[in-house]
Amino acid sequence: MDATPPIRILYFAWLRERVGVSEESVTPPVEVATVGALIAWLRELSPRHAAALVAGKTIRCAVNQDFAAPDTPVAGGDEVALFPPVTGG
Amino acid sequence: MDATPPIRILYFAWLRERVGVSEESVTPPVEVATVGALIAWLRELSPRHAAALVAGKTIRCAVNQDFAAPDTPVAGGDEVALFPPVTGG
Amino acid sequence: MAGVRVQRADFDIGAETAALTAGRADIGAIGSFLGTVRDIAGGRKITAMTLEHYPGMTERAMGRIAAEAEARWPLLGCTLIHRVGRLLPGENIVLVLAASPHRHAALEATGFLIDWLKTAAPFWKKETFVDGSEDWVEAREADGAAAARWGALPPG
Amino acid sequence: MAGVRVQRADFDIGAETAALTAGRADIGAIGSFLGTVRDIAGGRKITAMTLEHYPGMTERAMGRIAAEAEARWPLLGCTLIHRVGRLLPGENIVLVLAASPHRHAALEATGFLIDWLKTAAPFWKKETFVDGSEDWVEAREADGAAAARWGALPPG
Repeated sequence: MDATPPIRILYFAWLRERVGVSEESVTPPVEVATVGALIAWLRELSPRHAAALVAGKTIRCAVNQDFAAPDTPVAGGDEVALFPPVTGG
Repeated sequence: MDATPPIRILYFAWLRERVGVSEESVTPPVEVATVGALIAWLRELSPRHAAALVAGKTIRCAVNQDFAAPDTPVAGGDEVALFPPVTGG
Repeated sequence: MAGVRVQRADFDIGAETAALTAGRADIGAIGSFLGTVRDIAGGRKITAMTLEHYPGMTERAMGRIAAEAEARWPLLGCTLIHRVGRLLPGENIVLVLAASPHRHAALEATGFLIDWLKTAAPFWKKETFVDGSEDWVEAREADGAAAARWGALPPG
Repeated sequence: MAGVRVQRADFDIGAETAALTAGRADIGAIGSFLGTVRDIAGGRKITAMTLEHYPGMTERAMGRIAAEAEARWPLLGCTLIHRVGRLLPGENIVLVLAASPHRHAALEATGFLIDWLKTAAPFWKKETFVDGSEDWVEAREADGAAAARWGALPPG
């Protein structure tokens, strides 16, 4: 059986600060197939992840550099970014 | 009897070109007491005035440097400017 | 607070922006409009544009337009510069700058200032065509309608 | 046609305007918006603003926003520059330029570009206060509403 490539996770702004890393590679079980499921799975990884991905705070997501929704599919090899609502300009 | 001071008339753009002068001082009879009456009186001054102040062409007016209407009063000592609709910017 | 100028000389948007914002950290947003001479008018190639104005009244009208913008929006300053004389295609004609803490105020005031500058300040444009003939530009209905969107200016 | 840049270095509105219009006599109208760091945020004095972004996605998002503006208005070019890193009060943050033959196209595109840049490009601002404390800026409801005025961006 071939190895599934990991998912690359990027964190920005206060999410990055709370998780404590700007980037990590994870290999969740295959049932974790959407953005929403991935966030729920990441929340269990460590207390820092739980604190960063706390329910009630608005978190935005991009999959492969496009804005994504909770039901957007994710799979091994994807680049998934998690961040607060943007505040540029 | 004191002399009434003249009205100073300024012409701009194609009105200036048609009249042939940019500025003149006139002393119409006292009955010429509005912008509309003044334009009608100026039209009779010369063929050049008649050609410039031809009916049907939109002419704008300012009295003492404020935009004016046909019924705006004019009197000796006033500065009256006649010009086409403005096209700046 | 408003800087209003009529001049033959060219201007520089960078220098004017720097002058408007120099030493200030309360602004946040500067909207601007820069008008330049197009080489085509009504489908015909032009070689020059000559701008005439009514000295004295022009500065008063521009000052009134600027004061009205400052009354309508929370501006921290604005700049209106309009050139006169003979200009070549590509040259600058007019510059409007509006500074505010808020971006929509800055951008709306910029639109207001240029719309009214086109319809309430005594400037006239004459175009010179490639064959040497000249024509005064006719006022456009659309410009009056654009200014009217903002409601009337108060009597001056 | 659009020039899109994310950079630490400052920019100059005069130089960017000159670059956008160089050698052209078909433009007529350049709208612009310049955003600068205000020294007050939510009533508190700030000493710095730090901008973070998502390299790669940011440039893509800015390119899409510019392309959408060029699809909606008859633009002859536009420029979007956004700074990142630590900025001081009064410093430039963002510049939008939109060039068109027509002034309303230039000004509306300018408004569209800055409204969408605020809501659809991955930048985040952190403010540093005089006591040394720091806070991430919260997204404003009003910014989402301002962008929504223009209708949705097509999916990217």
